[in-house]
Amino acid sequence: MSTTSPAQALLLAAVLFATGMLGVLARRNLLLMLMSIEIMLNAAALAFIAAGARWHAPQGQVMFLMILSLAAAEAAIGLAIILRLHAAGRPTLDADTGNRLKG
Amino acid sequence: MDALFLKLIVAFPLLAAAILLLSAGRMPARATCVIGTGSVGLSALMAARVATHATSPASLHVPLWSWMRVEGFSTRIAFTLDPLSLVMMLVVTFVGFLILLYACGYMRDDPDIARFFGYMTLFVAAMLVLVFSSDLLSLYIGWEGVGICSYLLIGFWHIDSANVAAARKAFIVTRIGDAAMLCGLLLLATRAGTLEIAPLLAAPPASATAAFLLLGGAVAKSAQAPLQTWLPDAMAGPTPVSALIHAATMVTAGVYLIARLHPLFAAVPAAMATVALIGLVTLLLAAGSALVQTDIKRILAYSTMSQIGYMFLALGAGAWQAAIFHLVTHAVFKALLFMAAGAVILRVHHRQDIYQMGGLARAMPGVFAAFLAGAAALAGLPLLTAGFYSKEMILQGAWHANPLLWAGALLGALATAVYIFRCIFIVFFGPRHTDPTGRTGATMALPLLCLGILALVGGWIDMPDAIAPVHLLSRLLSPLFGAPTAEGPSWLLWTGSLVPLAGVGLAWLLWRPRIRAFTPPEDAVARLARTGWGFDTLYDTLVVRPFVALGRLNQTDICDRLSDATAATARAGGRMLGRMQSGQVRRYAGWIAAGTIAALCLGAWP
Amino acid sequence: MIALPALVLLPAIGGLAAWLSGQGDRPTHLPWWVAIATIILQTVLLLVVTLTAGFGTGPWLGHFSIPWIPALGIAARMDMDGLSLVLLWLTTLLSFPCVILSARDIGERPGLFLLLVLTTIAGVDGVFLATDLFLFFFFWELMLVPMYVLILRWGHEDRRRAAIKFFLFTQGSGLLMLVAILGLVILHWRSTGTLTFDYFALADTVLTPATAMALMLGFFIAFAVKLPVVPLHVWLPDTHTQAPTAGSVLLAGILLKTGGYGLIRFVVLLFPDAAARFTPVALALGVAGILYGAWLSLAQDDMKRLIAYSSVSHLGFVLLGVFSGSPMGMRGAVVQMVAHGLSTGALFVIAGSLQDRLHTRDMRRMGGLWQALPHLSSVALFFAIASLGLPGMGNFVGEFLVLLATWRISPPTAILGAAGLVLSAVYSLTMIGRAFLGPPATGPDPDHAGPDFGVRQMTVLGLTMALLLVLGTYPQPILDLSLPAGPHATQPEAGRP
Amino acid sequence: MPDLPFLLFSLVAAAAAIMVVTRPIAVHALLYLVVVLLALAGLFFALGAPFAAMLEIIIYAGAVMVLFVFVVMMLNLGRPDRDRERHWMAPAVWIGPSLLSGLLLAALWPALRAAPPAGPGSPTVIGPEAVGIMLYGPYVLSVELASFLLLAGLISAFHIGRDIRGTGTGTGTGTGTGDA
Repeated sequence: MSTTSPAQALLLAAVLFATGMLGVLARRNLLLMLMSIEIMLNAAALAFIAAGARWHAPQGQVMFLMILSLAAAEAAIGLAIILRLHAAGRPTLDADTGNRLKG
Repeated sequence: MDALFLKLIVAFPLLAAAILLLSAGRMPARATCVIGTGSVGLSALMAARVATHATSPASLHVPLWSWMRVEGFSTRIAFTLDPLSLVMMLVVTFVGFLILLYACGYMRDDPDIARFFGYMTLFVAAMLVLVFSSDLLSLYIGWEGVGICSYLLIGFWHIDSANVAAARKAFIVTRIGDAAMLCGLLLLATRAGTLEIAPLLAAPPASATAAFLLLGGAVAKSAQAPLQTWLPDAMAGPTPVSALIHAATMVTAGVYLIARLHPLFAAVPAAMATVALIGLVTLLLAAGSALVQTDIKRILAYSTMSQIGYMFLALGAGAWQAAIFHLVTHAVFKALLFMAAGAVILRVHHRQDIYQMGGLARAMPGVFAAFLAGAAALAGLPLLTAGFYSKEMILQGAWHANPLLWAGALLGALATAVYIFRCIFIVFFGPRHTDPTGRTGATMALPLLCLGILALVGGWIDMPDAIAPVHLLSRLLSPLFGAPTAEGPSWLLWTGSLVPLAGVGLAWLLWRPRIRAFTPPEDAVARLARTGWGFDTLYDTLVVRPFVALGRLNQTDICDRLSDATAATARAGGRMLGRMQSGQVRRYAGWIAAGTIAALCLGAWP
Repeated sequence: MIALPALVLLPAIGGLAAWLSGQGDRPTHLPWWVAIATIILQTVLLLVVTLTAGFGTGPWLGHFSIPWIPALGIAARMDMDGLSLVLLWLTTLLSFPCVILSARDIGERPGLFLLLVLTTIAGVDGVFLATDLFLFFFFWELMLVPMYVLILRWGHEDRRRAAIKFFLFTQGSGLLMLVAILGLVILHWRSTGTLTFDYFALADTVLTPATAMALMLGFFIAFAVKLPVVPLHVWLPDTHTQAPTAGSVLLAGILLKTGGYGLIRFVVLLFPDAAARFTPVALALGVAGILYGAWLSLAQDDMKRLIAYSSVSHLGFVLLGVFSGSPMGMRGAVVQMVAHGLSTGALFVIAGSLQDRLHTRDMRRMGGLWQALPHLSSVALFFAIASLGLPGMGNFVGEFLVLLATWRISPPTAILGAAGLVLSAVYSLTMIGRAFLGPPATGPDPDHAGPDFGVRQMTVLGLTMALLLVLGTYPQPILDLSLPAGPHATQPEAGRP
Repeated sequence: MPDLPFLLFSLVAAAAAIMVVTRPIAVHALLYLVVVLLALAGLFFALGAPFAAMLEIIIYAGAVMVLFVFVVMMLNLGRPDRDRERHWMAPAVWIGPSLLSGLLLAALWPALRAAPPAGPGSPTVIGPEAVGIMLYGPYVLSVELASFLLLAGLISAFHIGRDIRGTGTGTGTGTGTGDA
């Protein structure tokens, strides 16, 4: 098909992962943090796919599916929490204020 | 048979001590006196029996039991009787018996009399162990034993904390010497593998260190400079204690030790010179102090130091017989002086200041006579007194060793006569400042009488050839010490006789009755002399106080602060880590990232 | 010899019995009697052990071994030599004052108290017997926990802190020892292929000098904390001060001896070369302990603290003796341990009695107690004199032999040690002077100082005095027994079935 | 040298990811995220995983992103939110995270560089069939686990989101004691 090297894909995965992490660490808005996590998950997925391509094995895509379901579940719960917080009187979604594990 | 007697001589006082101390005061006072005095009396009788049968030069050896036996060292508890221990035994038992008899009267009304006699008999037993031991380590048992008895007896009236402090001081100062002596023993034991005296002396290891270390023990025990400061304070004890322990027996243990180990010292000229020098310095310093004291017992205490200084001088000069001779006569006349002083003190309501007495000769002629006999012997008035002969012998020995020593000793003799007759003139003559009450009982008078006679005639056992060729003691001791030194020119004898007389005359000029009593100028020197030349202050400032203050400063233990610091670090670390648990998601995420990076780094660069 | 484990089990079982008998609602002296019966039985058992011991078949006198965890090479192995026997006797003798004098007046849960005391004794007996390193460590820990609870529950005003300090120090050092044990076992396993915790097998391990030194230091620090050696002694004054009387007696009399025992058995005999190289440091530490302990003892106002620091000073001699490298020093150290156990144990009994009567340990508030309490005071005087090392008492024999052995290798060290004797006189007599002599104090009313020592106390303490005197004048039996048997000596099973 | 489409998709993905984390407005970020996902789908295709690429587009860029969009709409964000985001994104805030991310990259980089080179031949296309066989063969257990996870996610999302506007539960309407 092409001369695409899985090693380059891995490097991109690393860049994406680092970028996602930057977002998680730097942003205070929970929604944006959630998006950054999606980026990190996708970076991991990319790494799996690249590895699968490298070894000509379908397991890479199997793992991608697992990540996909994980991301789906995570997004569902995370977004539910965000909505709940918003409704509970914290419209700013500031991650730094919710540090008491209650209310 | 003699062996059994020897054991019994020690066993009787020991047994009496055990009975008296265990009875815990439940025994009537009379029984206490009988047991205490009787046991020592029995010992004295047996000592006399042993002495009359065993005057042969051969020594008697009584092994008792093996004390310690380990690899490379063994020591036994064993007694030996040779001329030296024979003399000491007689002094200890006889003088001890007379003093205990005196104490029966002196301590009659004390509720704690059982404890007193218990300690006293224990002391006699310990002193006998010291004297009899044929092994330096078992000698050390007696050596420390007399020390602890001295502590217990000085602090006998323990309600007064001054007495307790004096007792503690006495024990600790002597203990410093004891530690030095112990080091000497360790050295000897390491060199020779044994502490048995006979083999040790047969081949004396010429070790200057050992000699000096042992000398340290002797100096402290015999209250010689520079460890003499405890003796004047030790007068806090009851007077019989002062007479027995701090005049007649224990304080002379140092002299005994050096005489016993004389080959060891003779092999080290420096040690001999030091002994002589210490003797001379102490003799002059103490005599100077005695000149200005006002407390009758302190006068006698300084006098004891001074007289033991004579003995050290003799030892240092190599005149061993002279030292032992003076030890014997001094035991007699100083015990006599103390007991007479005690009788005076009892009669004048426990006052001890000589200026508060005065004119007592008429009120108590018997006591006066006894004191006078003792004083004459102490001053060494010629011909008639015991002290004259022994001091004469020392002067001869000193002349042979070094004329300078002789001159110093002569100066000391002058001072001795002056201070003791100053005491007599002030106490027994002149206007009366206090009314004596009561009378001196028989139990107290009898010992005074016995010792008074001995103080006068006791010297006749050994006389210079110029007077009479009697050499009982010298001959007895000569197997041990060799022949006594030849006598010097006869003008030595004349000088030695005239100087004490001159001293008495000087005292008469200064303090004779019916003139305004001479008060020495109250200058710095006098103050210094009265306080014992400032040794106390010196030690207090240099050693005791810094030591105690530093200890106080460190009362809570600096090492403990170290462990506290560890605890504080842990606690601070915990608090710091606790702050990290902020509950903030982003911080946690940051730490997770950091951890991941660290793990990666570990994985990437193994 | 089945009696060896019985020596360990008997106090433990007796303790349980005492605890169970005290479970009723009514306060009763039943647990006390059970405990007394236990220690009497223990004495009889020890007597039997002593009489049937294999004297003459070699230095090891008794042996017992059954497999415990064979997969790891762990056996319940016990061996007894003269050193163990001497210390077992000391333990048994000191259990009498502990139980008879101090446990009698425990108001709150006496059964539990006695259980803890007897369990501690069982642990100590085990320590003195075990020759399997795992078993040894087990007993080592076993004696700590009951002591911790004793202090925590029945201690004085600042007991929490003291108990925790005690536990941390001993536990921490114990862990260090565990590491050393495991290191030794693993090295032995690597070089020979057999996994064993057996003392005799491990003694043959070939070690490089550096490893031997490291492992030896692991053991040394554990025992140095226990002994204690300056500057690891800081737990001791607090613990002694706060512990109940029986706890103080147990601690000073016996528990500290496990440190000395361990130094002999597991440092000097197991790593002779490393120990020889370590000698200069050990001697310096010993002398530092003697002088520092005595110096601080002098500065204390609290009577129990004073005695505790004096323990530090006395046990410095043990360190000197153990590391003097000669049988003489070793024997001296053992005698010193026995004598210190008796004299200091008795002093703690006295300090505890004073606290019961006056409700203070502060000597500034005492003074002149002799009038009110003549018996107690004279007993205290005796033991103070014993503790200052008067010849004729046990302490002197120990100190003299130790100093003599030390003099052979280092005269300056011995001189400093002898200087410690002067200081010991200073603090002992200061204690006597401040508490018992002098004018009666203004603090607690001397008329209400409580009853003087009665027959019970005088009997027990009188026997202790007699023992000290015998030890001081005729120490030969102890001296003969006390040389430890080396791991290479003929083992008992070789000679007898 | 990788071919052009690969390089392009890579650059787009990286650039869009950076945009996601730096946008102050949530909707913008969300749109960039979709871009990232689409670019990744392209990459997957290029790596010979068409099945994964399709799923990425359908489920990720489709379903999940729609979920995000719904939430953003429900939050009703406005100008104050944008200002606050700007305020929160002061330059100083970025220092620490950038440092950490840079470190992570620096740590990952050599490790990934050391990855073994591509095997013989070009990447082969692995179609849905192979993946399906694998999924329902050796990996059936993990499929079950994934289904459990999704079920759990479903239930908890339902539980958390239950009466979001309701007044019945105290927890939902509390004023947030943890706000301090």
